[in-house]
Amino acid sequence: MSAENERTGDGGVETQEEPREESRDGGAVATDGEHLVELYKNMILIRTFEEATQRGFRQGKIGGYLHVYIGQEAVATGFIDAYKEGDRVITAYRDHPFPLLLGSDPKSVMAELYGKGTGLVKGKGGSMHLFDVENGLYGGYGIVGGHIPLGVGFAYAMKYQETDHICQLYLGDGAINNGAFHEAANLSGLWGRDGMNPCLWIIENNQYGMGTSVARSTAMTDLGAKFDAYGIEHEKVDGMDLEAVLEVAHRTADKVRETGQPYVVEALTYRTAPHGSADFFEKYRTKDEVKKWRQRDPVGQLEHKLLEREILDEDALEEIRAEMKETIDEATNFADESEEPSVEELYTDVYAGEDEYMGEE
Amino acid sequence: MSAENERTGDGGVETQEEPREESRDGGAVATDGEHLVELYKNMILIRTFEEATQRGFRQGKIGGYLHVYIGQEAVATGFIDAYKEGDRVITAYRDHPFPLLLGSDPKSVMAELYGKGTGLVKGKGGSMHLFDVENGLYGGYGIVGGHIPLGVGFAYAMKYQETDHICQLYLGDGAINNGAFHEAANLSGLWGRDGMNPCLWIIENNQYGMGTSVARSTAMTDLGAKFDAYGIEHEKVDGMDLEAVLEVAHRTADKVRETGQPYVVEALTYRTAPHGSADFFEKYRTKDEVKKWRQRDPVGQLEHKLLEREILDEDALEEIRAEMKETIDEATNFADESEEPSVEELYTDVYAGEDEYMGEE
Amino acid sequence: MPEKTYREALREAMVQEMENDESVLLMGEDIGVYGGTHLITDGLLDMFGPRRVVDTPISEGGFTGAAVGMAMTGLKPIVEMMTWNFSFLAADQIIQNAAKVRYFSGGQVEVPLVIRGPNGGGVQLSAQHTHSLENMYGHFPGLKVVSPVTPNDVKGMMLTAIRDPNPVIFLEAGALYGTKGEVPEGDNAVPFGKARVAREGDDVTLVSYGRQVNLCMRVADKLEEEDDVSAEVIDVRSIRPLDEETLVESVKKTHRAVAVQEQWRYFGVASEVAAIIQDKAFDYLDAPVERVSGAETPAPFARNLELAAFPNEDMVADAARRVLYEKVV
Amino acid sequence: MPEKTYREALREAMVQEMENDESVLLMGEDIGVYGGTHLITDGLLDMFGPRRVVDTPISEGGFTGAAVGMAMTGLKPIVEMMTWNFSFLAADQIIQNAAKVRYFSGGQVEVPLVIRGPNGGGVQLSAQHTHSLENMYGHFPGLKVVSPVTPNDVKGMMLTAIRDPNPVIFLEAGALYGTKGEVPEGDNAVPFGKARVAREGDDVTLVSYGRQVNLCMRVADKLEEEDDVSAEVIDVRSIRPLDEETLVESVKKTHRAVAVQEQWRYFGVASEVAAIIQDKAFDYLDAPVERVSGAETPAPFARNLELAAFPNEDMVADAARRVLYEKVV
Ligand SMILES: Cc1ncc(C[n+]2csc(CCOP(=O)(O)OP(=O)(O)O)c2C)c(N)n1
Ligand SMILES: Cc1ncc(C[n+]2csc(CCOP(=O)(O)OP(=O)(O)O)c2C)c(N)n1
Ligand SMILES: [Mg+2]
Ligand SMILES: [Mg+2]
Repeated sequence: MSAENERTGDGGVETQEEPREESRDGGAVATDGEHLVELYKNMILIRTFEEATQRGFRQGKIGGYLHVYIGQEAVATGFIDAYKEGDRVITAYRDHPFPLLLGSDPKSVMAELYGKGTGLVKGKGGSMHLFDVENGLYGGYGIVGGHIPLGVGFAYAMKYQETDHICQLYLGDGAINNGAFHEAANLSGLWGRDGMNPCLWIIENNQYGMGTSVARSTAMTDLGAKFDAYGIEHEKVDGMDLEAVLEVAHRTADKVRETGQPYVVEALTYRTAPHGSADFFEKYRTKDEVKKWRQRDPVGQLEHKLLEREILDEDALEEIRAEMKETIDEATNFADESEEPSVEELYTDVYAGEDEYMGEE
Repeated sequence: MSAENERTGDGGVETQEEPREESRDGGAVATDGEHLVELYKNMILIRTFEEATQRGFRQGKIGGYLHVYIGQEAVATGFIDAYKEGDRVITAYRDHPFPLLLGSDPKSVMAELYGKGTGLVKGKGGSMHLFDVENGLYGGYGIVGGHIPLGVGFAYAMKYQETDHICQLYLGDGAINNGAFHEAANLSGLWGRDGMNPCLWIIENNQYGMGTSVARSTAMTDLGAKFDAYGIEHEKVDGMDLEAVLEVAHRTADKVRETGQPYVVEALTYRTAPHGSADFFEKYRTKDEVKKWRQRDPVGQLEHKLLEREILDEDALEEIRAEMKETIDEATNFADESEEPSVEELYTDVYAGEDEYMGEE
Repeated sequence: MPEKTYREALREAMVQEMENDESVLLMGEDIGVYGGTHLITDGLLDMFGPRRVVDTPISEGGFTGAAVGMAMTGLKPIVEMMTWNFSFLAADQIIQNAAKVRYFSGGQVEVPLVIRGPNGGGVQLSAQHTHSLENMYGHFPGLKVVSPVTPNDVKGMMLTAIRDPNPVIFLEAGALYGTKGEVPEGDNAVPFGKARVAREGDDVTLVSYGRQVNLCMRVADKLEEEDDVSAEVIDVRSIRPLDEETLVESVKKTHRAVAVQEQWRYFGVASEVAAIIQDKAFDYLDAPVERVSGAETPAPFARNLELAAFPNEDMVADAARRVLYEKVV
Repeated sequence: MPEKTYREALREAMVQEMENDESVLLMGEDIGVYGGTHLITDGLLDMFGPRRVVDTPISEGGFTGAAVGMAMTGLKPIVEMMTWNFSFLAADQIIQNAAKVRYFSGGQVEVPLVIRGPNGGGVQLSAQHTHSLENMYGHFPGLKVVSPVTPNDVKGMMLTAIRDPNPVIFLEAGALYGTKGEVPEGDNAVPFGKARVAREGDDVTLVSYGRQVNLCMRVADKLEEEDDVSAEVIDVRSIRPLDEETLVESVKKTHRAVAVQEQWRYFGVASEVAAIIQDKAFDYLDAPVERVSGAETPAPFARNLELAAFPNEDMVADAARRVLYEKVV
């Protein structure tokens, strides 16, 4: 289902189109410059993908809900760089970047959004439910906060099985107000005391849950500090700055892996796109605010660095953009041309085991 | 349903048998000594009541679950002393002291436990669901943590209605791990910012939720400090020392009333009795531990003070005990002799309004 | 009579009661500043201010429970469940507190609470966002449960819901917010416990609720045209209390019934309908009551699968033909 | 065959599978140090240690969700819901994640999870602590739901549940933990989806599950003695999948059925049973399927009210007499 891909020892991943050997050499972290270029490609891949999904939605080719990651790319890109094979990643419905970064074929990801049988989950889940278990992606969930306990369970189980894998558990600022967060964070802290919870909590604090700002959803707005209640250490990072995220991601992933204890990173970021496909008016924020944050756009910032440090020039950037555009165009065409799932698929995957489907047709 | 009772302006309450005028004079706080004697009577009333319920349970006269308050009396006694007419009290299933302190007739309270039609809620709720709305008791709930959002709602509504009443919201240490706690505490903090949540949170930290100690249920064991996550101020009090509770109770109730903002008191206490009627073995704690805490028994401590300060002598104490025993014996006899509810009561109180009962018989 | 959308009619009822009664207030996620995900409450924050139009954090259990507390204090909260799919998080508050506190307090309190929001599927929201929860909530005594499908009914039943001193589970036909219908100005309160005969007929009774009523209306046309069969269509609309009489009277006339639901077959509303009809109209029934239900799978995303997962005209028409002992091709 | 209590049989199944399979672990409130509120897990902490017998905080949603995550990782968690009344707090995890994640992941994961605990009333626990949730959970595809009543079945169905790669809702007859019955040593795995004919008979079929099966057995005796009527008693025991065939075959023989449930009438298991029977045995039915259910009220506390709230022998016997067109006095 997912693309063939190379993965180097340090756990960085790459999409099919970009063989990893170019930028890394078996296990050792590549030079900063090369690494940044590689991650820049990833960010452009995501951004281009998201823009294509917005077009697909407007064209009526993507149904249901659609939540894009535009503005937040540095967070997933940085943290997934610290992913190692066997680790698990779990997130909510704003999930498109994760399979792309973990090595799924962009074609299947786009096909899933188009509701096609060639999709990542056979067209059964759609935008909110991307899974690529082979590549470590354990979903894609639609109930705000509902996935959090699962991630804590993964972490326990991976230790129970005596592995040194960790779980990367992503959650939004809005999800923190849900009781499931509280119960799961408490379990994570509790089990972590015995080294039984290698869970790296990544708060994607994009400052709004739909139209409600953090300040209007809680009287205590330091989200990382909420983990004090569970005995879990935390820190913050500028989620618009890929290099900052990268440093924190590797350091904290290592720490969690070594200790078996949870750790929290609150990444301050911003979704410059609307919340979802039905967020037409954005009455909850000003155009100025969005503009201000666009100036801190993670892609723009990274481009600036690459140019400034003379790692790439404008042409090289343009080349990468073109390359990614081609990849995504291919993915979009593939999605467009793929067949819908066969109707029999309606009844598969309801149950595992002998009685694959149970009920009346 | 509830006994006639006197209530002085400062909100102290008294059971039927003890006319308030003796100990207080219209509004002003009575002398310490008199006040303490009055509260001592309350504590003995509760203690004697609970011991009678344990006998009733062993005799098979009380069915269902039974959770007694033995060891924790100073907490409810102190805080209910700060109750003012119009305030609301809400708690979980360990609720017997509340109606007794708020002025319900001990007879109806006991009759409720006996499942009689003369009970506080007509025999429909039993031990876990005591209500006496006229006297401010809004229940008595059986789902750990489930009542907490209701209390926060009371507080909002009382401000919406432009009153200066407050809600006393009691919860156990175990309840804090429930998501309902988290969501409600966050709402309380949020609404409190606008003075819309006069809710006095009282944590009855008796150190165990059933057989699970605080340390085994959360990695961060400072329960009051958990409210930092919601922007709610908090403090601790020795819940075995009535005088300490009393001071905190009046001060914090006043504060909440004035500000419309929530406040938290964590009362450190101990249930020397088993968790409930099915807690036979108490494997989760040692006899020594219980013994150590019995030495800090709130009733014993208060007796000691009363004697030491020569407010009462042994005979006077004995007299009070006898008096309370008589009250409770009467209540027990009343409960025993009362009739079960009429079977028609099965179908009343399901719905309010015209279609009082809806369904098929 | 003026034509209004389902959305407008629903909103009108709430505005009307908020204007009449200070104790009515709204709560929910993004109902104020954002304007409401489904734009039901758009503008109401400006009209009534933030004490009466309360934006909440994403805490379904917490704010639903708080609303129960408010209702016990004499307010009449209307809680928006952004979609009913999120109500599992509030199930404890709804089932254990709202439904029962009157009973276990021996009648000392009332809970005049409305919980409303879109229910049902049909717009590719897939497994976690597609549920029809009539039966789940309808099972619990203490709750009232309604499921209006016309703009008239959504207004009239919302008026009734707000005035009802009991907790009302108000399940809106989420896919139909934009559909139009006649709605009288003023007070068109529709009583609970009365089914609506959406179309009269003699040969077979089609029973349903929510957006499946529209399907049944189309099937009735089809049966008339293609089979010369006169179908009666009953819109249950009030799930608890359930109007057994209207169902039974209809079947006494037609002798045949098909119960149609979007929700899953087992323990659904159609099972109850079948159980009631066979019980109370046994001697009148000329064929078993057939049920047409959603596919026995979580809701799929792909459009073709989703269409296959819900009842369609052919399925219902064929079921009607079977109970009429017509040949089904 | 050795006689064992329901409690012992249940525990034996868990111990057996824990010994066979390292991936089986237990989680729940007070199952370890305390010994289990109902003493089902007493001693297991000593046998298997704290990694496999995990005492949890009072966080039903959190630990159930964590168990879903563990199951998705290849463990086989058995979660104790101290009583099913608390499961509303875990409803989102059970219904939205456990039941559906296999589907919405396109079959990429399995959820071999058992959630078990006492269900049903009868010991004066009153409104918030008395529920029978067979229909609620049985409605959702992706779950399996069972409700064993004999010691043999509780062991055999627990073995099956643990081995099943799907989430199983295991509803124990909480009032019967101390009752005895024959239980074979070793592996007596009882398949899901097969009802049990608890007593054969010819004149009327009594259908039930959980502790109401015992009631039906007593009624069958009574009918035999007092009316010379031979009643067949069917223990549904597997709620999802539901064994329609055994029900239908029985009614084809007896031509009459009474469905008995402790739970509320509307949208309950008995409604489904009636709907199925009238559908699949229509031409064999000589009388409507009657339903005997719990009173349509939250559970009361007082013993006399509680007794009146649940089906009793007379109610069931009279229903049987009615479907037999006997005079009911
Ligand atoms: C339990 C629940 N309530 C409400 C929703 C509707 N909803 C979808 S996304 C969203 C906002 C979530 O905000 P946040 O967690 O900050 O994530 P973000 O969208 O900002 O990435 C809401 C309220 C939902 N899916 N689940
Ligand atoms: C949601 C829920 N889970 C479990 C229970 C069973 N239970 C009853 S009391 C109790 C312990 C509660 O502890 P705490 O909140 O500390 O109150 P305490 O009994 O110590 O007063 C438990 C687990 C319940 N009633 N509700
Ligand atoms: Mg956000
Ligand atoms: Mg406690």
